[in-house]
Amino acid sequence: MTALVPLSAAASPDPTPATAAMSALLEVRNLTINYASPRGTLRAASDVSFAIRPGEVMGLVGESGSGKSTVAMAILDLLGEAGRIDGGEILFEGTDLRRLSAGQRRSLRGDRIAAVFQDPFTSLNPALTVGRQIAEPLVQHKGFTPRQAAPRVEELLAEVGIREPRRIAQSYPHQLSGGMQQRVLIATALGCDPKLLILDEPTTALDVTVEARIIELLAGLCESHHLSALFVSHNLGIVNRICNSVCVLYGSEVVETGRTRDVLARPVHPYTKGLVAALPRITTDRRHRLSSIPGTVSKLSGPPDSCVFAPRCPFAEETCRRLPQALRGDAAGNSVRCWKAEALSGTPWPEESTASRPPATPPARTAPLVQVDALRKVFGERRSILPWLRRDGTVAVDDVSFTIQRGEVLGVVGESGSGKSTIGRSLLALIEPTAGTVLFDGADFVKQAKEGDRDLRRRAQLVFQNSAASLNPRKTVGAAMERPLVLAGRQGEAERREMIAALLTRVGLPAAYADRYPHELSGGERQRVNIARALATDPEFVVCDEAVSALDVSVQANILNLLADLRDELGLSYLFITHDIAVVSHIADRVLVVYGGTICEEGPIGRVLRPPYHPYTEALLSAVPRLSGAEDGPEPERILLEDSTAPPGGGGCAFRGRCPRKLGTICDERAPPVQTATDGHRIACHIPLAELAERASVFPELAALH
Amino acid sequence: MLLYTLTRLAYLAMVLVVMSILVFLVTQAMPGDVASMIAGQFASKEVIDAITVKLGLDQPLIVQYGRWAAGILQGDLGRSLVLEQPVAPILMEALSRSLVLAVVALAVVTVIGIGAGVLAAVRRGRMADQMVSGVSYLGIAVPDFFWAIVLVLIFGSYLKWLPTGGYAPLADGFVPWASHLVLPVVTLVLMLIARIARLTRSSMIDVLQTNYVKYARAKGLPEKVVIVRHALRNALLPTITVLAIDFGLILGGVVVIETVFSFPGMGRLLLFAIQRHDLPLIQATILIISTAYCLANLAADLLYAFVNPKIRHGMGNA
Amino acid sequence: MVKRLVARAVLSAFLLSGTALAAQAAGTLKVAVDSNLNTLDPAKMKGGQEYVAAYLLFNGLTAIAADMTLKPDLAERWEHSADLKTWTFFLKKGVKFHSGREMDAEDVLATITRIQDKATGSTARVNFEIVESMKAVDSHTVEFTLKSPYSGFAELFGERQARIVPRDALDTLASNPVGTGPFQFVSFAPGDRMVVKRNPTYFEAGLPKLDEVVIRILPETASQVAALTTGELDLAWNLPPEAVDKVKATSNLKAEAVPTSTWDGVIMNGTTKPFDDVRVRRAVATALDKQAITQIALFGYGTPTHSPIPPSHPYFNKDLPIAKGDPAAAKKMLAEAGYPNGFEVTLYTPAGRATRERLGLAVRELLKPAGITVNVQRVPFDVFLKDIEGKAGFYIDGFFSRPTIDTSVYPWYHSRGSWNAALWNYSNPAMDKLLDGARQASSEEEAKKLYGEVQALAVQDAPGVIPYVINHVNGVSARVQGFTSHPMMFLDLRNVSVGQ
Amino acid sequence: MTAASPTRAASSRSAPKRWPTSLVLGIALLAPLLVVAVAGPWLAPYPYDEMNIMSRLQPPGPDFWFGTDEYGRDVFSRTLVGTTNSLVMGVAATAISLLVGVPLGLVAGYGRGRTDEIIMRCMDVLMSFPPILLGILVLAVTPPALWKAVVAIGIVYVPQVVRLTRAITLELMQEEFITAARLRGESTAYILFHEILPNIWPPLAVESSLRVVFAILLGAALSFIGMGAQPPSSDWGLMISEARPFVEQAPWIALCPGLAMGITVIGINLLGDGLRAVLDPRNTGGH
Repeated sequence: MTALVPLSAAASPDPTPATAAMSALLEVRNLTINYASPRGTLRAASDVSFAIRPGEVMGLVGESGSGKSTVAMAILDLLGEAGRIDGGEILFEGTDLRRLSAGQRRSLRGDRIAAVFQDPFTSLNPALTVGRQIAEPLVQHKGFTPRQAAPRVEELLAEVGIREPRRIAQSYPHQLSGGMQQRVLIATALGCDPKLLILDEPTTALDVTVEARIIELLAGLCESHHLSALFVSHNLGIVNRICNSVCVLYGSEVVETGRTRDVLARPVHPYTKGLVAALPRITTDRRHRLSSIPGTVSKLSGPPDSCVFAPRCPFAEETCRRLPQALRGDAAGNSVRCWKAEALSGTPWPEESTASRPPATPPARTAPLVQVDALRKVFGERRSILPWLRRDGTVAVDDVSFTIQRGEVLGVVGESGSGKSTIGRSLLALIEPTAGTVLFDGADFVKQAKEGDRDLRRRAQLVFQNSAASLNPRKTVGAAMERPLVLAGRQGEAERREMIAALLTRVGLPAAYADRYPHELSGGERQRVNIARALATDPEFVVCDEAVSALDVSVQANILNLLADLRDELGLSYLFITHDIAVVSHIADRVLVVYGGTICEEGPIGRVLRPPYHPYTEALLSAVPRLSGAEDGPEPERILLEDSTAPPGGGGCAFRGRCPRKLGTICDERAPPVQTATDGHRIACHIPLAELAERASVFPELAALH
Repeated sequence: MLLYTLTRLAYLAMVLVVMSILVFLVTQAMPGDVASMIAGQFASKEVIDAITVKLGLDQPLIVQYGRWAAGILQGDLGRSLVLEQPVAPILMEALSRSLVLAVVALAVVTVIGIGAGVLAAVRRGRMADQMVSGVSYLGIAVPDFFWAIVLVLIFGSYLKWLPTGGYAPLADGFVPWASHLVLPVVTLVLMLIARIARLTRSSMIDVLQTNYVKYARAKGLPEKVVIVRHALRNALLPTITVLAIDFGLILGGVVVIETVFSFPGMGRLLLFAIQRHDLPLIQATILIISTAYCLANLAADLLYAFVNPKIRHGMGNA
Repeated sequence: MVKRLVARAVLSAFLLSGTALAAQAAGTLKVAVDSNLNTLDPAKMKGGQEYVAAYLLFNGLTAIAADMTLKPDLAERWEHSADLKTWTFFLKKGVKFHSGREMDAEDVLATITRIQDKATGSTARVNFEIVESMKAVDSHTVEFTLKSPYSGFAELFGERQARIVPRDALDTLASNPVGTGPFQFVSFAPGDRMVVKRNPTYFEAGLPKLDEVVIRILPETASQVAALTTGELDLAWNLPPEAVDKVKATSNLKAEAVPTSTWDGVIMNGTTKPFDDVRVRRAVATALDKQAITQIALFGYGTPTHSPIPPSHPYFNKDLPIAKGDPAAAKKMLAEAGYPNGFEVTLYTPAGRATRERLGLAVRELLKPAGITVNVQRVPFDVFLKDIEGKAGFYIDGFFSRPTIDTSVYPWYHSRGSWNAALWNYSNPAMDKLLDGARQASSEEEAKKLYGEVQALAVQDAPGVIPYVINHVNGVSARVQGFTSHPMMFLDLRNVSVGQ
Repeated sequence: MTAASPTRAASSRSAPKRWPTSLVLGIALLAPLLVVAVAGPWLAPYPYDEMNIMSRLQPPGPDFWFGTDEYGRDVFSRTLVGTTNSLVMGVAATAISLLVGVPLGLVAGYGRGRTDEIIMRCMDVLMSFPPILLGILVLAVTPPALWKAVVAIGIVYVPQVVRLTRAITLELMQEEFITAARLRGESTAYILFHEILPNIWPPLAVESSLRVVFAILLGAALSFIGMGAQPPSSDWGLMISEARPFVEQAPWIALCPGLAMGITVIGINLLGDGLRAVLDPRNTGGH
């Protein structure tokens, strides 16, 4: 790494960057955006600069509140009324968009600069057919009549991999799956042959197997159309997969930018280091403590007067807290906003102490704590005197059996609609199973809970995904935590207060938080409160239902560490429900892979990650975006599934509709047999084990570990 | 959509049956009785008894109800005791006049109310918005009958531009017909428009903040297209519902406005029936009013379903 | 499309002035009445606005003229036996119903039989209870035999309900009335309007002059007056007193007023406490200032009086004082009756009769100084009929003009009078004797003397307070010619025409 | 969760909340009305039912600030005293709707299934009558009186309250904190009254303010057609109704109660809008 020169200082007077700008398709220079809010001006972007060359895909990376979407919206001139650009330039093909009239900017939008938004479902107008919505830019910018646009719309739909373009064009958004909807948005964006795509978290709302397909599609399109793109994302794995260069935002500022390979493999800025380190990886030892970034993003009001990351930076010094930092670039085109960058080069993000962590011990083979047998749940069954209203309902969970030992963490992995949450809630008798039994410590949980057995309730708890919704907004943290104690028979108020304080401390929160209301806490803090509340009853078993999914990477690492600590110290058992295979591989002892309400594969995590795979597991694992690259070796071939469709129901394998290795009618007609490999590793598939075992490992790097 | 309609119709039928029983019982419970009302002042007991027997009022309630319900099912709404005429034509005439009032008033309300609401939403927080909310406050602040009186005073008594009461059939010519409608319509519009404008405004504001509107802008569509094609289309859903319900309300008679303007619609017919204690007329009128109201509600839901492709294409069930 | 239509409607309505609105076929008179016509069957009519229809469509055997004298109508002439018990009516020949059939004696018999039938529920039934038997002497002669002598029998045929109807169309009268009257029925839309057109075969030659009459139901006085001013209406029947000043003040309008014998009364039921004590009743009567009441209730459009015999009538007893309101004296009387501190009582008024409601409030106010606390309660008219009249102790009631003095007094004050028991339950043998005597009075002088005593006794016993008789006022456009208000509140349009 | 979204940023407890203008205005309008409602009879220059036949239909002047009516009664005094009537009518009727509607809505939303079905079908029947018709029906059964009008109006608006309560309850039932409560083994009563009810109040308060307005207007309408307050009481609707025949000669008789009603309704509406802004920041407008 060579000497860094301040980039922004040299920007305008020096003609060299200007010529660089000429070659850039989009150049954002010193962009500053503020939001007016009832409590003063908030910074959303300060002094943000980056450039995208033709054909380049740049990732704009950051956690919530970093300002990445604001920048994207500013380029599209869609900031809304509260947001205001207070400085800087947005040059598109050398023209400052801010100097154009609103009308001129509008005529660029959808034509030369097209966009794809995060949530395809809400981005499509529910009242119009998708064909009409795709045609709109064509009619607007290219002078097509709606009739002329029709064949072009079908062409576009075909190009984004939609099989029946004519039928789909006449559909309404709600009739399409999430993946299809996103394809429709992409088709819309491609319509006018844009130069630049603004992709705002285009896959965040999608399941991982669908995400993989969309990313593949986007990568292909950028390649074939020689498109430039600004890819806004919080997911480093995806950015790594698709972006040539990356720009990391933190607290409204660009902290590091450069070629993706460089930045993600050898991060220079402390924040980037922390972010990369905090990412749970399939390959890391599950007993290994995740690195995490302490603290939360500070409030961004007024102009920056110090390094924004300083309060959370383990390398921070007095200087960091006094002076704002400037972005400095090197010869390779990478730049970083940290004056200590050179000094820290090669210094890794500090490891969390693992001293207290006992070695992984296999759970004792005693009577299981939880025993689920032939669980079945049918939703939406309706009886009615009106014959046409009678409905059979949909099977959410079909014949699921498993056990959980004391002190064991059982992961449940699946995509949306797999029935994983239903399993979790049936276990706690929040949902009454249609059939099957749940034994908790030998007792029939559903029956006991119905009869109001509070002790059983006490011993099994739940941590929710939505940290905000799981706390009553009208109750203080203390009040929320007090109820379980009251119910548990803790009469003394002082005693309860003490216990609450202890619990809060236990989950790493100040005891004074007891007096706060949920909305005064950050997401991570609320999740800690949720955990503390679950712990208040001194449970033995906790269901974690996507407990870390809504959190930013750095916070997620914190919570995962906390959960792991609690397991080790209190001997808790978890049912850990998640869609994120990396998270589950980090924390779980055993894993259930569920699809369409049935278990496809079950086994110790180390087994499930290695062949033989159930075809679904294989696809799921291969779809996981990773920070591979130099560190992890070459990326293996991906297995891409069809867009998700509703499980076909009836007899046969639930996965048969999307299975790339479907054998034939046998899969349609007969439920797959459960084949046992080794060590309680079971796979439900018609394909013989031996044949399944022939497949290469999705994670060749794992082979080296064991 | 068909199943949805069928379901709603079945529910409507059930509601109507229960309602008819309720109406029958309630009207039976009214004080005063028909026979003495017919017999008039100072009638002797035998006279009243004679009338009671003649009208079958001495029979058990269940029999009376059965007879009444059976008649209705055969399209016979009964005979008015006071007017001594079949109820149906009287009702139909009043209903047709109320229908005229409803159609004209709602046409005006729809155009102006939605327009004002959209304007206010698009210019949120600015002059136009303030003006719309100011005017709509005025509209809802004082009761309709107060407006009616003020209008009568201004246009009838002082300016003498318009007739202040009654109804002229279209056969009298277009001008008399229309001129008799102006004041009741204006009053109704004043009463209804505030709600429509405010509702349109608030749902428009909600819709303008949706992702699909943002995405429509990202496509570079002109603001007019964004507002009309993308926002208004969806924002109108709740407004349509309210409009349809209002339609049912007017159809069922706006008692107060009809009173002030001597408008011979359903509302005054009902009041007349109640005052004369004309049970068959009361029962039939209430039944028709409520049915009209229920149908308007049903129409609102169906319209909602129809405009909303999510329900139209399958997903909707009751 | 609808929008454009509406826009045009609104526009033209604003552009057009009232006169343009009034452009209508000549010879059409547009009349407003204040309330719906309940029935078009004359036997069943009860309200003034219905009688309006009755006099347009039907005739009686006799008619009460504007000067209160009895005139022949369908009967050419009549005669009675010396004992006043047998009455013979000779019908005009060639009078045709609107259906084209000639009216004859059988129709008269059918009409009266129908009125006598209890199931018909006619309020005129009591009048004809006196009839012992009747028969058709020939096709145009009817003979009635009475149970007792009755000098006023011919006047009964001028009564509102005693309209002669065709015997072959009795069942459809309510919806399609057929009569002999100057106008024939065209259409009726309840709550809205009734339309009648000229009867070309009307028996009075050259009459009526109008081609068409439209009776519109406009309950709002303000609307009526406004419509009169703009020319949309030609005549507003029976204007409420509060609107009279406005009509008078308008240049192209006339207020045609005439005193009537229609009265309102404060009824004190003699079978209820404390009104079973005549001193209490007298105290109430003494406390009420009739002039003030006339002002409050009628805005002065009435005449203070003391009994149902109107001040305009020759039999009116001018010597009786009309109470000026003396609370002190009233208080003293109450003290004598054992109510030194007064008492509290509920006064019921029928809802929807503004004049009577105002009368009630005036009574409440005027009795206050006498120590009587009155709570006014308004009840719907049907409830009033069922639960109040004749049953409650203290209430406001009122009655239309009757064609004869006897029918105006006898039913109320005679202890066996048909309406006595359903009103104030008054019974005084002296009164009975006077009334019976008056029925058989051989001369006008005798009748006048006897009725004078009746009035004095009525005031003295005070079964109720009759504060005033009402003036009947019609608001009439200047274009209307040949119209006079009738003291019986009939609407006689035979000689009316509309100018330009 | 991407860009800083300050509109949704959690408001800190320590940061002083600015009262919305509408709330301030609403309170400013309603406070004097409340005083009048309580102290009306003492503030009024004349007794509300004192007749002065010599000065009937007097125009506004020094003796009678808003003139006199057809009985010579002081319009201003009557309007003042009528305030109590109107406010009590609005508030009491709303209270009845809430007392009946909220528990029903809670039970329907919480119980779901059959209970819900039965309750909602009953509400459907009630809702199949237009409000004023229902009011008229109730009042036609018994002789009209003010308190009956209040009850009638209360009943008329029960379905709306039930629907709203049920909708919010159903929504809340999806919330995870309710799940958390069930998980703790809380009793149904505790969940209804300690977890759900506190979250229902804000939208219900906003709704109630609207209900009060509707109740006042409906009450006035019923009085106007003679089925509510009875003379000589000084209910505003009744006053306007009684003023009709004289409105040309003496418009002030109708004007004063009309104005009073306007102020009341606007005041409560503003209050409602203000409450909405304070309690329910997501909502943007009214209906």
